This record gives sequence, structure tokens and C-alpha cells, in this order.
Amino acid sequence: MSETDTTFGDYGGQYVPEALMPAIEELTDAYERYVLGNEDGFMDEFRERIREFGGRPIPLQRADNLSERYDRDIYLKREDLLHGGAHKLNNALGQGLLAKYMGKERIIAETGAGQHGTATAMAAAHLDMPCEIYMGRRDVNRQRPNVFRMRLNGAELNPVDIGRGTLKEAISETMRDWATTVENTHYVIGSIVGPAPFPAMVRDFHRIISEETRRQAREQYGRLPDSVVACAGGGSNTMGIFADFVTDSPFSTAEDSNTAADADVSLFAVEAGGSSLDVDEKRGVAPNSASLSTGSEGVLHGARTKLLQDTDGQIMESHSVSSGLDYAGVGPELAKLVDDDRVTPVNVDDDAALEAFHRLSQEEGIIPALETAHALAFLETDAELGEFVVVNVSGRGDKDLQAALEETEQRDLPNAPSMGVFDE
Amino acid sequence: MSETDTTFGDYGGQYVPEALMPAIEELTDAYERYVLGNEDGFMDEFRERIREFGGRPIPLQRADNLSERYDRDIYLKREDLLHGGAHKLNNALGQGLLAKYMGKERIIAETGAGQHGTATAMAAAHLDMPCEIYMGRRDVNRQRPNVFRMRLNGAELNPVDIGRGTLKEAISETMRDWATTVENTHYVIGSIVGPAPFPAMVRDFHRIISEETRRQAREQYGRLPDSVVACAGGGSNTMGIFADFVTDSPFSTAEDSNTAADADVSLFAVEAGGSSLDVDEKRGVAPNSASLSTGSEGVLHGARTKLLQDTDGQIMESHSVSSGLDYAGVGPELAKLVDDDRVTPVNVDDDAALEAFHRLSQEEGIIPALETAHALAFLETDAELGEFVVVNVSGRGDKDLQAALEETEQRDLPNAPSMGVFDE
Amino acid sequence: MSNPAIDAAFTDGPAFIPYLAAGDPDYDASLEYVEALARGGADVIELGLPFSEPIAEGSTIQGAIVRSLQSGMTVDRYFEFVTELDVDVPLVCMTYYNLIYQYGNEPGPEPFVEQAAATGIDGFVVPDLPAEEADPLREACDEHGLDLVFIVAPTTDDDRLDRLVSLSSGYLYVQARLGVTGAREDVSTQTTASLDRLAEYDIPKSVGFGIKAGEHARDIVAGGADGIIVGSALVDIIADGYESDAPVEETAAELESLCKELTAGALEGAQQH
Amino acid sequence: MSNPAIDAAFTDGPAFIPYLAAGDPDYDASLEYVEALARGGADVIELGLPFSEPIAEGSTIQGAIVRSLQSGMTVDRYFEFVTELDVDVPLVCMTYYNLIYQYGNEPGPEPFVEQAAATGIDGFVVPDLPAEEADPLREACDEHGLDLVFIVAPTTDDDRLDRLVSLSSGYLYVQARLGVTGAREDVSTQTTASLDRLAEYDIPKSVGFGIKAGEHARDIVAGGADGIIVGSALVDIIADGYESDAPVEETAAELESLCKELTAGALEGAQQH
Ligand SMILES: Cc1ncc(COP(=O)(O)O)c(C=O)c1O
Ligand SMILES: Cc1ncc(COP(=O)(O)O)c(C=O)c1O
Repeated sequence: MSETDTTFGDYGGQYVPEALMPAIEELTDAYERYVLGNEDGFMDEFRERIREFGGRPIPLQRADNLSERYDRDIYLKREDLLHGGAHKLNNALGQGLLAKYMGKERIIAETGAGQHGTATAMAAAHLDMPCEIYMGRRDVNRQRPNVFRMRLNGAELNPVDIGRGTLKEAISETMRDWATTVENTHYVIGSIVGPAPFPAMVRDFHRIISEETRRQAREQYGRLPDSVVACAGGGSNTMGIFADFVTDSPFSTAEDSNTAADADVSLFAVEAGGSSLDVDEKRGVAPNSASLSTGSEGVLHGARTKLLQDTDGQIMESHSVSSGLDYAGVGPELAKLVDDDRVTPVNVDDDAALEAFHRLSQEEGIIPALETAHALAFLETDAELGEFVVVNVSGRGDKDLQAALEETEQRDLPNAPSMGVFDE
Repeated sequence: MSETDTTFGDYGGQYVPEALMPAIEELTDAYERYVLGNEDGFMDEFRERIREFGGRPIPLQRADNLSERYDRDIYLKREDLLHGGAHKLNNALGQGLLAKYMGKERIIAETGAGQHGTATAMAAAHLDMPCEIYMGRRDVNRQRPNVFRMRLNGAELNPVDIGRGTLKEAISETMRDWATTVENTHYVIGSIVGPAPFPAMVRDFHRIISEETRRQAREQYGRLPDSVVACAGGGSNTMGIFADFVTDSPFSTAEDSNTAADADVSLFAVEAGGSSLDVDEKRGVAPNSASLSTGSEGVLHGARTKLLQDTDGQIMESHSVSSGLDYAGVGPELAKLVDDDRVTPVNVDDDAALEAFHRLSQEEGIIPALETAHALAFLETDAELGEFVVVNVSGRGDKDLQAALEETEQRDLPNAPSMGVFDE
Repeated sequence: MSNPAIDAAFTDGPAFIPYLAAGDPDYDASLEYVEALARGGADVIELGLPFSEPIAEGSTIQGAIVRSLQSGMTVDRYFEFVTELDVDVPLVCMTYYNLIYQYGNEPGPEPFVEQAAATGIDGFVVPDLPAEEADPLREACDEHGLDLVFIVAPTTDDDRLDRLVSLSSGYLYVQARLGVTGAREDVSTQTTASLDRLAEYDIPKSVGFGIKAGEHARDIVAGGADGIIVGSALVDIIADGYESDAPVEETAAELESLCKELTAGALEGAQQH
Repeated sequence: MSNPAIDAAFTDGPAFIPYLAAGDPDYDASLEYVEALARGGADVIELGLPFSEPIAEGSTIQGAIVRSLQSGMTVDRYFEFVTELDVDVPLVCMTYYNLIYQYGNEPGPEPFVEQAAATGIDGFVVPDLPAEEADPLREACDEHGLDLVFIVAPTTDDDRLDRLVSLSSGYLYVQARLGVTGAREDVSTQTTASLDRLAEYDIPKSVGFGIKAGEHARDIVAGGADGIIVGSALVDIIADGYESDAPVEETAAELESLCKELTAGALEGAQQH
């Protein structure tokens, strides 16, 4: 994508109220200068902070027990180890710092699972900026620990009572705040969604995942992986780890630049299949969040992309056992890469994700986020993954303990641990 | 300490039932060969696993806002970023791996805050070993998320209903299990306590904290710190970060070896002052866990050390707002270093720790464990800390959210965030 | 290139442009309410086609949209509604771009515009469609003789303003203040500043966002506006009637009476200008 | 160097060595219970001084310790207890090292041993004191003519065994099985193996851990033991009496009767050996 292009093929664009356009122009300018141009050493400062505050580089770990199970070399990119417990901090810190460089006085953000909200709250405290987070009421209830964390970090939390009270509503409400406060406020959007330049900018803050993975794969395995697997809600962890496998990076050095062989790296974006891929047009409900697999082109939250919508174009309620994937849209860049057959969209259902949650916890000693569990569940596939597979462990499951236990109790999973000890 | 010495001056030793002594001899032998001698590349494998599975090296981060507050350069050693959320994994993984090298088939461990238990459960899953954890009933109740995590990782959890149901009782009960199963089981003790070789061995697995800190201090600040501050329960994070500042390390290269100047690094061990330093001899209760500051020499859990005990020698109930510091003993090596005036024992009370918990959360975007909050609270001291201070952030506070909120509610802290949003 | 019906609305004194969401709270009542606007003196009616993610609306209009969707509003029903509507006032369809984009067999705005024109719609306001993304809809509107009204915000700088004026037909929607729709107690000082800035442009300027009472209308028209746009204050009446189960005629009468107050205020303002 | 009273207990047939925690469930009742052991045929009595962290005890004896401490047992009261006790049987103090270590004005075991000797204690068993740490206590015992009994475990290898035998006086405490104290339903096969291994050593061998009934005592003595040590099975009687509020004499009688059964079992075993 050229620096001034706002689209990814037919996708992307800037479908926002005129009131926001000047801020978006200003942001585009800042993105080009600071992020792409490293003006005033912005990217150097970002990289230093994400290293010291965030804990990068993050290891690429061979999962011995999964490797044995699947008879392939399974490596885990351990974004769960990033400060806050998910990849989200890459972007939150990047945008927070950019807002500071732009002279903004306040940041706002939406959150679904609460991971982007906690990451933003942490970054805001670290950067000493006031911060307000919007979160759907339903998510406030199912991600309680993250709600506490945001408050502890000093962020204001605004529960959103509209609609079903999930990520979709939280984004809309944050846009409304922004439309009111745009002059002194930056909206730290939490995935590769929204109007340009957000999708490209958020990807570029997460690109460091891909950079590290390429280097580590070469150092530890002697070559690039055969496949890279990541879950996709909005798609930020997805594009974060895919970025440098898809196209040349503005940051990659000649030595590390992409070769023809990279096209051999298969990229799998694993969406939430929820309880079923079927939709209920009448009630406007999709019992899944698989917009890449089953959605159609449309315009939502500032961008043209693939969406879950009815024939009129009304946005459907999405559903997933994991709050962070529970969204009716997806990043426009991913939509484009799917159309181009560069990224393969796949999906796994709630049950399979929960099973994978328990599997990684028991077999590898890593409790993944329910979002991440979707990527892990895909390893059970028959698809051609090759010998050397990298899975992006986008986050840890501490936030999900309660939800995972409740959802597990409602099912008959083959590998659920008994929790009887608590009844004593 | 020479390789065969079991004591630290008057402290240490091996006060355990005869039934355990053969296992302790076997362990001493394994410690000397594998850990000190790197036989079969044990330490190489440990270092590789703690890097890839654990996420080392862990950053040393300048805390900009605290530095401004205290008008010194405050650096945080971010053990909260280690997999599992605390320094504990260094030791749990090290001992788990050692048990494997020794041909043991099962590991057991006690836990207080649940951090050592979760670290052990994670390490056991990673190493594919069966694992059982003992935890006092009171701690089971106040550290619920960690209880879930252990079960999710496939560990058995045995609540201990004896006494007050905290760490002391859990250790005793784990020793009883070990006395029964010693032939095929390794007891992964969770701090630098217990019979030799545990205190030295656990320190050596945590020594990597100190190694990294020295290197990072030199790289980032050009010299070693003026002071190093760490909380002390048993004292494993404490000796982990102190180790190479006290004496030459068996791992340190000539280039990095200690110089006379290291003696200028002040070492502060911050204990839990609880609600008061006074004790109630009659009821056998110390409303604190400050054994270095107020305890006396005695024998507990296999070692001679400083203890909270009555004049008869009965062990007192200790108390602290933080489960992980709530223990009547302390590592024998720390007791020795305190007697030698090499380590300064200090303490802060529950209130100050809670305030520091909120301070770091709000000002730096890092929610610390309540244990760690004690170390941070000590920064408010008048003591001579010098220009360049390193604080060991031994763990993150995710496990403490509920407890911290409840304890905060009972107090009138100047910096407590309002949690009103949840009542809506 | 602009639509004669809408042009006409601005020829004879200040234009009063009320907004309602079609189908709020249900199809039949909504027909009555929209007709009441006409009786109240509407020169143009902005007729909302409800979209599930109305990012530019405040809670009042969000409420209208929820009520309308829940009572079964769809795009096809909207066109039926327009056909059935018995008013002699130009209609501007206010909706979000995705509904326009999805309609018909191929994606893109043309099928929707064609159908809108056939049904008697005279123009569009699309709050999430800035100049940057407007070309396809602008073209379709031109082809079918419909106006496309752009919103000018307090944050719009001069370069953008030139572009918006050149793209806009019918009138300019002058956003009175930052934020989302919703009735307010006062007239924003941003409004006067905006109108001053716009004075040189030769296109009708209608001010919206927050106008609630006759005196606001008066002050805004006195400040140089050619029209006033009022939505939330009217929707509030419907919401109150719905909550209290008031008879439809009673609510319709209240709507008509507020419209009359606003029309009168605007007229008064025109005399002061 | 060993204590003549304890030596004497092994001269005339197998020794029966019951254990109770002093002060369980309270001081006065405990006096009665310990005296009942003597009436039941005890050759030596292991009298527990309760310690708050009894890492070698199973739940039965942990219960005894809790009851005793809660009813006010202290080290000084223990010595009073011993003084007041009206039995003509050698007493071995069973406790944990910290209590021995803390007693008196300077740390170290000597003051405790001195006081114990003065009070009429004949020896010690200290479950958390392995050979490695025993020198100071061994010396103090020698000085005051007291026995120090070491425990031999199923895991003890031959080198350690030599060392333990050389350090031990009075008798060897042969731990019948791995684990903690507690009554069991059967005799461990480890016991026979241990006794065979020990046969060559010229020191009385008393087997404990898990003995509950006369037939266990019989089989163990038949297997070569010189004495049997029984704790939890007796403590269970006290616990039951305490729970059911039974009169002290009734519980004492039960204790005496179980002691008699065990003594008889041991005698029978000696005849089979
Ligand atoms: C751990 C984790 N993974 C993945 C996601 C999905 O977001 P994205 O698709 O943008 O990576 C979330 C969102 O909250 C998350 O918390
Ligand atoms: C985060 C953390 N810090 C410190 C401690 C105290 O242990 P130690 O003194 O051995 O470091 C614990 C114990 O649970 C802990 O969880």
C-alpha cells in the first residue's frame, strides 16, 4: 500500500462523519511522519518502550507436547507474555505515544474482551495521559477482572448499554465520544479496523510480531515456517504476525527482506465459528463471528470490509464464546488478502475452542485466551499445514477463567478438568 | 558457600525426618552435578527453557513517573512479565527439570499466594509430569484465580484444613506427602527455605534475575545500582536479585565478576509489617510476617533460621495482606546476610503496601502483586537509597484483584480508585 | 444539477427541515407523524431510514432507530412508506452508507438511488459519507436528478469547505456543534462562527444539531442560516408519547405545534437578519 | 552410655512402647491416660511434647497436638506433668527440635536436656533431627545420661544405617513404612524387610508407624522386633472419648485394655520367633 492510499483494493476507505475527517487527516499526516518516517525518532522511542515496558522481544517457543501430538513442529509466538497479557499493548502503546507526539491531551478506546482496554489503560498510565474506555455492558459482566484492571490503572470506564452490549456497540459509542471531543482527544482503536489510516497504522504497530517471528524462525529452525496460524476478530494479532510474510515491510532491512519463498508460507486466519455458521436473518443474529468465511462486503465503522449483515445491510449481532472475537466486521486488509487467496479464512466452533483452551493449559502449561484458543483448535484440522507451524498465542487466559469454567460446565468436553475441589 | 556445606553460618541445615534424608542426599548430589556442574547440559537446557517458555531475559525498565516522584532513577526489574506472572517460574521450572533428570515421576509443591503453585503446575504441564499442590484453605479462598489456574493446568489441588490454613500449614502438609512418596516424588519447594540443598538451589535458579540486572544496569545506566529493593516472604525473589551483588556467582564470567564496588550496592529486604510489629504471645499470633526484623533464631521446616515464635519455640501465626509474604520463617541465607549487615531488613505495613499497589497501577500502568507492593512502598522511606535504585517487581497483581479491592474498601486510602461503576 | 423541489424550498423565506425516523415507533403511527410535520410547516422533510449502527446519533435518535427496527422497518418497507406518505414536501433520505450500498443486485449506490428516485425521494444526507468516499453516490444522484447534501462541521477547514460546497447540492447541512445529534438548551457559539465563514458561498445553509425551540430557530436564522434542521426535539415528543401510551393524534398534534413554533421562530429570525 | 531404665525394658521379653501426647485432651485427663498405659503393661512410654508444626505426624496425632496446645500445654507444664506422673516406667520425650533448641537462656539443646533429666525423662525421640544435625543433642544426652533414639526408615540405606546405629542409644525406632504416623489395617511388608536387614545389629529394635491391634504386634515381634511402638491407635481412643464426652475412667479403661491386647500380642509373637 502506498503511503497515501486509504484502501486495500476494494476495501478500506474512510466512512466517517465530516467532523472527524480533519482529525483523520491530521492522524494520517502523523502516521506518515512519525510511524513511517520515524520523525523525531518516534519509532525508536516506540521500540524502546515496547521493549522495556512491554517485554519485547517475545519468545517463539517450540511446543514439545503439541508437536508430538500433531507430528509436526508446532511453535508458539508467545504474545501472552507481553505486558498486560496480550498482543494488544503493541498498538495501544504505539497509538498512545503517537497521541502524545500529536499534542493530544486525552485518549479514548473501545474494548471487547477488555484486553485492548487494559492495554490502553496501562499505556495511558505509563505515558501519563487521561484515558476513558467504552465497554459493552455484557462484556463488562463477562470480563470482570479486566474491568478491575482498567480502573486500577486509573482509566474511566463507561459501560455501554446499547444493543447487545458487546464490541460493536462499544466502537460506535467511542466514535460518538470522538465526534464530540476530537479536537483534544485521540481515539485509540483496538484492531486493524476503522477508517484509514487506522488499519495500516495498527498493523504497523503490531508488525513487530512478524519481524521477530521471521528472525526467530530462521535462528531457531533455520527457515521460515510452512504455515502461520492466528485467530481473527478484527484481525490485529493476525495481521501483526502475517505482515512481513505478505509483503515487504517498510522496516525490514535488505538482509531480512522477503523473498519469493515467503509466498510458500501459508497464512490461516481462524475465525469464531460460534455455535453454528448459519444465520437467523429474521432476528438479525449470526451465531458466529466468521465475517471472512461467511460475511459479505459492506461498510461498518469507517471502512468497507467483509461483514455479517442481512440482505438490507443491517449489521447482525455476532456471537462467540470469546468476547474479543465477537465482532461482525474484520479488518479490510484481511478481507483483501482473503480475496487474493493469500490468506485462508477458516473457523472453529465454540466447543472446539474450549477444548483447545483446556488442551494447551494441560499439555503445555500455558492458559490461552479464549480468542487464541480458536487458533489452537485449528491445529486439529486436516488442512495442509506442513512440517513447521507457527501459532500466534495472542493472549493469556487469566481474563477468561470464569467464563471458560462456566462455558465448560454447560458442555460435555472430553478434556475438561473437574473443579470439584471448590465445593468442599 | 562450598558445595558440600549445608549451612549459612549458624543458619540452614537439614532438620527433616530420616525417611527424607536419602532423597535429600540424592538431591544434593543432583544439585551439585546438574546445577553447579552443568552435567548433561542441564543448565543449558534450563536456560533455554526459561528463555523460550518463560520469556527471559526480562526487562529492567526505568519507571519515569516514579523517578520523578522520588527524584531518583527508579528502575523496575519486571519479573511480573515472566510466564505465570511472577519470578516463581525460574525455580519451579528448574526444579521440575531437575526432577526429570533425576528420574522422578511426580512432583508436589506447597503454595501460599498460589504463585508458586501455578508456576509449578505450569512447569509440570510443560514437562509432562503429574503434579499435586497443597494450599491452605484460607489461601484457597483468597487467591481463587490461581486455584483455577492450577486445576486448568492439570494439577491436583489439595486444600489444607489444618490450623489457619496458610503457607505454613501447606508446607508441613507437603512434607508429609513427601515423607510418604519420597521414592518417586520430588518436592518442589517454593522459596529459599527448607533443608539444604533447597535454599542454595532455589537461589541458584533465581540467580538469573541478578545476572540480568547487573548486565542491564551496566548497559542501560553505565554502572551498578546504589540500592536494590525486594520484598521478602521466604526470600526467593529477594535472593534471586541479590545473589550476584552479595558474592561471586558460579555462573558469572570473569568480565562480569564482582568487584569491591559491589559492596556499595545496598540491599533492602522488605518484609510484611502487617497491621503491627507487636506480637500476642498468649494467642501465639504475630500480626505481621517480619521474621528478619523481629524474629529470633529457631528451627522450622527443615532449616535453622529467623522465625516468629513464642518463648517456648512454638511457631506463631503470621499475618499479612499478601498471602505470599504470610509466613513465619525466612530463608536461612537471608538471615545470615542480615546478621552480617550485608542485607538491611525493613518492613512496611498493610496500608502502605496497598497504597503502593494503587500507586504503581495508576502511575506506571503496572498492577503489582501485593507482595511486590511492599517493596514499592519502601520507596517512600527516608533511608539512603542513592540515585539509582532497582526494585524487583516480583509479580503481577492479577491474582490479587479481589483481595486488593476488598482490603482497600476496608480502609481510607488516599489513592484508592472508586469502583462505583460496578454498582450500576 | 440540483433538485428543483428542494431548491424551491429555499426561495420563499427560511426553510424549516424537520427529521423523523421512518417507522418510529411503528409504521402506521409514523405515517401520521410525518404528515404532521408537513402540516406544521415543513419545507423539506429529512426522513430517516434506520441503520443498526448509527454512529453519528445521540441517544434520542438511537432510540427512534431501535423502535423503528424493532417494529419491522426494512429498506423495502421504507420505500413503501415513502410511496404511501401523503405530503407535498420534498423528501431527503437520511441514512448510513451501508444500506445504500447493499441495495439491489450489485453492490454500489446506483440501484438504491434509482429506486429512491422512482419512489419520490428528492435527495440524501449520509452522515458517514465524507467527500472522500462520495463519488459513486454523487454520480448516481446526478444521474437520477437527486440532491446530495453534505455536512459541514465546526472542525471543517477551508480547503475541505471548498470541496464540500462544490460537491453539495440542494443545501449544506451546517453542523451546529461538535458531537452527535441531540436537543440542547442553547445555541452554540460555533454556529455563528460557521455561518460567518459560509456567508460567501452561494448555496443554502441549513443548520442542525441541537435545535430545540423557536428562539433557537430565530437566533440561527438571524445569524444567517437559510434553513433549520430539527430532529431530536421532535423525536423526544414521539418517545414521550410512546412511553406514556398517548393516542397517536395527541402526539401528532404536539409535533405539529412544535413545528409551528419552530417555523415561526425561523420567520422571526429572517426578519431580524 | 545408655540409660539403664530403658535397657531394662528390653531384658525381659518384647517391650511394649505406647505413645501419647502429654496434655491430650487436657492436663488432668492426660495424667490418667498415661497412667493407664502403665497399667496396661507399658515397658517404656513415649510422651509427646506437642509442637505446632508436627511434620512427621498424621492427622490422628496432629489432632492430639492441637487438643493439647489448646488446653494450655507449654514446655514448663510438660515438665510439671512429668513430675506429677505416677508411673514406674521409663519415659522417652518425643518432640520436635525447635522446642528443645529454644529452652533456657541460651539457644542449644543442653538446658532442655538438663531439665528433662532432672524431671525424670530417660530419653528422646526427635523426628525432625536426622543424624546430620544430632551432634549437639547427642552430646547433651550423653552428659546427662539420657538415651537418644534414632528412627530408621525404609529408605535408609546401609551407610546411613551404620551411622544411625552407632549414634542411637536405648533402642532403634524402626519406621514400619513410609509416610507419617497413623493407625493402619495391616502390617507393612517393608517391616519384615527392615527387621531382616537390622538383625545383625546389636541394639533393641522397636517397630512403630501403623500398629493398631494385637495381631500386628504379634506378627511384628514374630518377625524379629524387640519392641513395638503404638501411638495413633491409642490416640484414637482419646479422640473418640473426647468427641463423645465419655467419662475419663471409661477412656482410661479402654486404653488399658488395648495396651493389654498389644502386650499379649507381642508376647505371643515372641513365642513364635
Ligand atoms: C487475546 C486476544 N486475541 C485476539 C483478539 C482479537 O483481536 P484481533 O483479531 O484484533 O487480534 C483479542 C481481542 O480482544 C484478544 O484479547
Ligand atoms: C509475586 C510474589 N512475590 C514475592 C513472593 C514471596 O516469596 P519470596 O519471598 O520467596 O520471593 C511471592 C510468594 O508467593 C509472590 O507471589
